Amino acid sequence: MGFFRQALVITVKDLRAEIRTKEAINASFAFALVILVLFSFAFDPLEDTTRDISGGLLWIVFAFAGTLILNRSFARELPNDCLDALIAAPISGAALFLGKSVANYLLLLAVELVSLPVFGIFYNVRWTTQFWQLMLVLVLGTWGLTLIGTFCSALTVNIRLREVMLPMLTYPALVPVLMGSMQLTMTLMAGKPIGPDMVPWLKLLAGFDLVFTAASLVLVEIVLVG
Amino acid sequence: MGFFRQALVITVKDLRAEIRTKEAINASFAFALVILVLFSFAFDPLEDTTRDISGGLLWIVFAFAGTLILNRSFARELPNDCLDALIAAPISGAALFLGKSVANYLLLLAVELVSLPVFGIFYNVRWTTQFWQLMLVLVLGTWGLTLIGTFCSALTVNIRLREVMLPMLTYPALVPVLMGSMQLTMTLMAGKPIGPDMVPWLKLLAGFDLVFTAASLVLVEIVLVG
Amino acid sequence: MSAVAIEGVWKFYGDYPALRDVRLEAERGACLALIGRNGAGKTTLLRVVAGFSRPGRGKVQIFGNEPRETETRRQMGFIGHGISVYDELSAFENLMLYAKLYNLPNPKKSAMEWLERTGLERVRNGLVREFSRGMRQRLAVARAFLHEPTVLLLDEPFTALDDKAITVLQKLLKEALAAGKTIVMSTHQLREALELATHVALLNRGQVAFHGPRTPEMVSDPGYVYARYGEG
Amino acid sequence: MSAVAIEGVWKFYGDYPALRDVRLEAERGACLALIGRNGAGKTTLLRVVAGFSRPGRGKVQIFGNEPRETETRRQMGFIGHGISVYDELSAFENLMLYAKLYNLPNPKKSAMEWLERTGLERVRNGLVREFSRGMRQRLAVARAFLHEPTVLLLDEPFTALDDKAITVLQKLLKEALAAGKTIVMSTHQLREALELATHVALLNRGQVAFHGPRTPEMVSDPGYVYARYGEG
Amino acid sequence: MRNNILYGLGAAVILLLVRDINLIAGFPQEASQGAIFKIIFFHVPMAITAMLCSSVALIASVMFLITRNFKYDAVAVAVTEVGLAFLLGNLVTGSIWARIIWGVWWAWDVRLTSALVCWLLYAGYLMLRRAIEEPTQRAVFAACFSIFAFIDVPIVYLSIRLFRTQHPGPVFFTSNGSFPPDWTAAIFGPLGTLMALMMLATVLTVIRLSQEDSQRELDSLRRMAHAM
Ligand code: HEM
Ligand SMILES: Nc1ncnc2c1ncn2[C@@H]1O[C@H](COP(=O)(O)OP(=O)(O)OP(=O)(O)O)[C@@H](O)[C@H]1O
Ligand SMILES: Nc1ncnc2c1ncn2[C@@H]1O[C@H](COP(=O)(O)OP(=O)(O)OP(=O)(O)O)[C@@H](O)[C@H]1O
Ligand SMILES: [Mg+2]
Ligand SMILES: [Mg+2]
Repeated sequence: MGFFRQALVITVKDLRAEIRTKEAINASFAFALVILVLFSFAFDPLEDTTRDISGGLLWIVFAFAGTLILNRSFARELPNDCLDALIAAPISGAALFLGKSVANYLLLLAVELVSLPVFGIFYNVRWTTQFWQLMLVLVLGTWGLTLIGTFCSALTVNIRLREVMLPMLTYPALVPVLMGSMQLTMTLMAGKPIGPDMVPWLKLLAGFDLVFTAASLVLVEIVLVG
Repeated sequence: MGFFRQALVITVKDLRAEIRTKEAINASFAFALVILVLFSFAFDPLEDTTRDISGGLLWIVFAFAGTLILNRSFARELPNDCLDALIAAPISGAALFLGKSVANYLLLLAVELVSLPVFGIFYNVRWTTQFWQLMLVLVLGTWGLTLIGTFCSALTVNIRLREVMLPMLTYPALVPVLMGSMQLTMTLMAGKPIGPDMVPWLKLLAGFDLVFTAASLVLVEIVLVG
Repeated sequence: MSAVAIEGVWKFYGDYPALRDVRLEAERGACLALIGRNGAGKTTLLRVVAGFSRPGRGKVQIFGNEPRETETRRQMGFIGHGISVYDELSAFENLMLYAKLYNLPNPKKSAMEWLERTGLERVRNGLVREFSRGMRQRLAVARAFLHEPTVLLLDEPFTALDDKAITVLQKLLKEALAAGKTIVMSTHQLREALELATHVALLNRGQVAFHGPRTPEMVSDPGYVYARYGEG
Repeated sequence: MSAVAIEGVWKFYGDYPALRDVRLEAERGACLALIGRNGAGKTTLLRVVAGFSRPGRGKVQIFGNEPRETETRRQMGFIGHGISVYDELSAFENLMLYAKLYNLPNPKKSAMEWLERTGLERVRNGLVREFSRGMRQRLAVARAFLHEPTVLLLDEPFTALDDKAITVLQKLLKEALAAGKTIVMSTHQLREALELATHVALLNRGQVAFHGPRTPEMVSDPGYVYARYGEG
Repeated sequence: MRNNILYGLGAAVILLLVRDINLIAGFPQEASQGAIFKIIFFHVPMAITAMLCSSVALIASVMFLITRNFKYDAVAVAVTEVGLAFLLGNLVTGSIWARIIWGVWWAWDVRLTSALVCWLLYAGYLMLRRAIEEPTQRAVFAACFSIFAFIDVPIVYLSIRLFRTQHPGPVFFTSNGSFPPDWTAAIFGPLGTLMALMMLATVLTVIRLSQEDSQRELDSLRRMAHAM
């Protein structure tokens, strides 16, 4: 069976299990709301300055809410030792990882797309003016976020103190991706398209996605089998 | 043995176990740094407006970093089923809870006191002008934070999906405490003492602490023994 | 007065009755072996007796007292699946902790005594994290016996232990019985358990299917109780 | 060519050798019982054979191939402590998942067949979450047998099972042996294991202390191997 | 023998540093910034040494994954710890400098942020190591994470070239740099601070390495003792 068909089997399984219970996705969305509320105390959402920073806020919300989904990714395999069976099955670690990443990616994008209008209402931001460019940034940024989150989930799945180690490893690793996404989103939220001064950020983001995809697909087999 | 001596035994045990490995406290501090970095993208920390909201930011950092410590509190008992032995021992759930809360409180305060100067440096805030009033707010706010976090940790310790449920329960419950602490801290960070217009917030905070202490000490036995 | 009296206990998980009107007794000095198929309710029953979960109906009495009363808890020792000691503390610190929680008159002496009795005095300052499985198990026993409980509740104490470890535990339990303590234990390893037991109770889907003294034919053919009283 | 050949395997946890120069073989149709005290290295050895962890030195061959080769993985069935099926999926969906991962020619047919053989066809659309322990265990067996592995690796398959479940499993394993499959299993329940085993290997602190065919005296006195070759 | 070389190198580092500080003190003050400018003679080489350390850590990690030789793992830890110390030095000197000429301790531009994040990542690497007991697994996971962490290093380097930052742009070895050649030599010359700090890093790494070795021996002895 081809590499991608194997990955697809994993993706479908993860999505089906998640959609049946909707636990991670509900929790993630609810958490996004909670963070929005918390932030609104710290900054007055009606001030103009807040609107300037809303692009940054948005990605902080995505990062925090998203990791709830990402962390579950490999943790989902723990309760019944399912990971053993997956590793024993004749599919490569890379296919397993890719399958899981794609499932997470779709879930994450779903949460983000629902959060966006809510965010627009709460913070009074017109986010639709540069819709397609925003989608591009969303698609690129979320893939980076997903990869790193899923990889860290695989890395910590078997260690003591998973809960403590995960944020420690994940968030700093996310910074470059978030930095790029935030800068681009702030510009777009201000109604401006991505100009030449913003192109390095876009390149950074795309380069990052590429490098991370390659690195994690190569390394994940080692992480899973040792 | 008196109620407080029992609580003390628990506190000493938790502190000793934590200090021996320093895992939660290191992770919490590192996480605080990471959040500072993440926020810095959203707001230009050198602008004056950022300084106005820095009190709010500070408590968001404390809340996120603190929950790493708080969540470990009961989770620490899981690996070897230690919770069973503690429940079986002739001490009340309230003493157990109080002991754990005090241990968490001290750890949390330690992280906060280290984070404060770091925050001052990174966000260019003069936080020492109203030092003692700030300490008062810190002491009150942190106790509220600790209680709620520890209680939610006890509530979720035995359920499936602990990691997902915890943030969902904890953060909304924290909102009142955080709101009060943020308002007060913002004023103090701006260099103004707590004036009459801020006294209601202080009362809210103190009242909250009292009510929560009483409620959780009463309820925890039910939560633990069911 | 029985050491342990379980009087018409029901326990519901949602609508599902995991225990249905369970009535059992164990006298002082008796060893009651709870047997039954997977999911019969053995663990549930032991946790109810230990006071970790409240029965829906009925009640449990330990020497005439409620399980959650402080006095009762002092008399009870519980060994579940976990070892209930902390990896980050040393063996000695672990025992000191429990000695203090049980408010023993001389915590240090009791801790040292049990370290000795379980053969751990040489490694008493080693962190539990570095202990081998056998050492951990011994420490778990020391922890449970430390406060000299008169009632011992054991959930599958022999599972995943090797024969040597089983022999050590059996010896300790025999001593305890001889000293007039009461033991209630659940198990699938009938042979090891029946050697020790004075009474046997068979649970079947939450109900007591058989309860009586252990007879010689049980020891010679451990499947006997199941065959005679179980669903076969 | 042996079905399973373990050739001078060392496995280090850091510098601590959990396996020391282990050499074992199992022919086609043989059932090798790995016995040994807690911490002897049984689980470690099985995981090395299954390819879950790499040996430090030496190598493992399954029908002459490396364990991690795709072809080998197709031939291997592993049952560890967990049941390795998903609580949120139905019995049928679980088996379909593995059938597809193993690229079986007709996933649906294989899944249905094994649901039938383990007596689960009536509940095939029920979520595993709602299954009783016995049903879960049966599904775990169906999962491991689904792709008709020729080599079965079982880590303490009888632990915490009741006698009925043990009988069911023993029957299945006997059928597998009769069909020419190879079994390697670790266990502390000597009696149940020795009934099935054709060969016995005793591990002692990571070393093979004894390896040979099962003899009648072992069955009549399960402690025999330990007493004869162990440290006593 | 090995120890003697180590002592010799240590002595050489001290001598070299004394010489460099003497030389630098003799330079005239920079026109607009005054004496504080001279911090650059340590600020820049510290950063370069730290980045070099991460590169060595990367190579050692990859080598470990290929050969599974624990020597490489030990090198990776040792060099990461030393690199972390030098990066901290860079952050601190930078902060002091910033305080004096920008008036704030910290400005959040890409260069500063990425350097801080780099520090956090490698601190995470060390914490990951502490969370894993089993040495083989520890080494493998740490190596994988080290490779991931390194991805931030090029960003630190390129940040001032790609983005507009508060932090000054490249001044060395660029056509528009106006750095006096004898000052450049005080950093990059064969006897400059960079060489001195790199030697210092080597000495520290070797010391950590031998510590790591004896730690590993001790560890295995203790495991043996417990297993008996
Ligand atoms: C905490 C704050 C600072 C940090 C974390 C920092 C970090 C760094 C790093 C990592 C380098 C890399 C060396 C290289 O690319 O070759 C560097 C170089 C440099 N830094 Fe800083 N720095 C800080 C503050 C400052 C300040 C305040 C100044 C002066 C106004 C400054 C001036 C320079 C210069 C001139 C270079 C050499 C640039 C080149 O030619 O590559 N830095 N710094
Ligand atoms: N927390 C729970 N929630 C819902 N049902 C439960 C829970 N714990 C146990 N049960 C159910 O109660 C019944 C009794 O379970 P219990 O664990 O007491 O059985 P047991 O006799 O100890 O079985 P085993 O021999 O497998 O350990 C089972 O049907 C089980 O599914
Ligand atoms: N992840 C690990 N890290 C460090 N040491 C380990 C690890 N796993 C096992 N060991 C050690 O390796 C040795 C063999 O362990 P293993 O689990 O294989 O024993 P076992 O024979 O399966 O024992 P049991 O009968 O208790 O299951 C033990 O001394 C154990 O302490
Ligand atoms: Mg049970
Ligand atoms: Mg084992």
